[in-house]
Amino acid sequence: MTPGVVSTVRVQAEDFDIAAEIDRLTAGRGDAGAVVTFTGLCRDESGTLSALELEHYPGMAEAEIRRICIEAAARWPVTGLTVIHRHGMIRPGENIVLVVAVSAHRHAAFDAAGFIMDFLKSRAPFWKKEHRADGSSGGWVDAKETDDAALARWDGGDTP
Amino acid sequence: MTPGVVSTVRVQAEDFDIAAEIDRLTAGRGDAGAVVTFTGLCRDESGTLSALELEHYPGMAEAEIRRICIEAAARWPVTGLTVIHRHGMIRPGENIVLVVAVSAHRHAAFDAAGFIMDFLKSRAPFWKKEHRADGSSGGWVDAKETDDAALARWDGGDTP
Amino acid sequence: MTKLVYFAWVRERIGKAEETVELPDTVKTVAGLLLWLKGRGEGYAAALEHPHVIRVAIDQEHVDHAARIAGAGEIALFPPMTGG
Amino acid sequence: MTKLVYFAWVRERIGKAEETVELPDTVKTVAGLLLWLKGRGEGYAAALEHPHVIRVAIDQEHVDHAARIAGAGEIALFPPMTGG
Repeated sequence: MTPGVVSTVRVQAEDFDIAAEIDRLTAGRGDAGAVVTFTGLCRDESGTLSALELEHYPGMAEAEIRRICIEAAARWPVTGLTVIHRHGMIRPGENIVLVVAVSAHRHAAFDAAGFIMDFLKSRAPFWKKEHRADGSSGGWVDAKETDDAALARWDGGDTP
Repeated sequence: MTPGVVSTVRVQAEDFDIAAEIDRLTAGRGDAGAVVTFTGLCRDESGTLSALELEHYPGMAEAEIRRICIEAAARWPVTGLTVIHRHGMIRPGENIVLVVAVSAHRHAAFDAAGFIMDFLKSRAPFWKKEHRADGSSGGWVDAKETDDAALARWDGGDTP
Repeated sequence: MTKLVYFAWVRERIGKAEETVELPDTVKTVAGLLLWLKGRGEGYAAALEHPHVIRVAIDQEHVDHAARIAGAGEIALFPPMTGG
Repeated sequence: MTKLVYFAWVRERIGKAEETVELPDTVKTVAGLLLWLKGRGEGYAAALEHPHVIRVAIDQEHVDHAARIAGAGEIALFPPMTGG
């Protein structure tokens, strides 16, 4: 990773504080001009979901996300990256994942955050199981082919 | 704008609260799965800047940003958009602009936020003047050709 | 009578933020307006030295230099924008 | 002896989160491991019914089914990931 890049990866049951995470990457730094955050939330459009249960592979989850961050920092001139992924039971409307990318300029921050999310979706070892409001299990969420397709746009160039 | 899109545009001297703005677009909505925020901060890599003075065209600034939001909401299935742009004296490390884009899925939120920033940079009537720490005026910030080039990538397709 | 408003270094060089002017009938487009204004004095000449860089809005909407100004309520002149 | 760990519906169908097995010498690749495991009983057969969808990590790094397993400390089997 380029010198001076602050990179934090956390896999945790607890919620996160977006403002505090941004502050940690920007406070006292004159070089932070652009901050992009992505927050993934538990959706429930039909109103039938009780919770998503997030299972993960402890150790590998952190290692894989760290590898994705190192790749992002090699591709774009970011000054700070934070990725927090929750596990356990997550209710509709609650946060699941946070990515914060900080750079001098906006395109690097946007691209790094988008890249991390695309790779995280298809490569970080997490699995979602649905629990229905009626007490039944909705089963494991299927992986989307569109998520694999999303990776392809990062091939062969730094600014897709 | 698509029905149900919450869109807020504010031009103000005061700072903003990112967490509160996210909450306003996501609270009580089961359809919000992806939140992308962009925050632009006042940089000072050389340590010689006292402040940026942001001048704007009252009325047109809001109207132009609103037009950009309407265009973004027509291109991507967003459920909420917020843009806040500050004016007046802004010190290094302080916030200048906030964009929040909310959608069911991440690519729409990323693209809408990136599109809004690219158009805002080149079309919203704001001008930056530098004030130096030694009391001199650093003059007006020049527009960047790269900002005009950034607009071109949004031509001819929804997912550049 | 037409209201003109100026921003940033256009405002500074002209030395005022706004004014109301009586335009001659021969001034029909934005380009014509810039040329006419340029002849009004030193500050105007300095502000409009390179007219092609000047951005213009009529009634708070961007227009190009070929736009006709008939019916304009407020015409704004300013440098390329540097917000965001 | 090789440690195997299972996640999500692979874990549920096999009925355990991990186990340590003695692999026959003929099992040299990930593909071979999946084929061998599939014959170990009903749960394994259900979990590995479509072996091509199973993702595998050796010592916490993704590998493809052609990867050799010699020297592996921990081999993980799981469905396509659905995080984020």
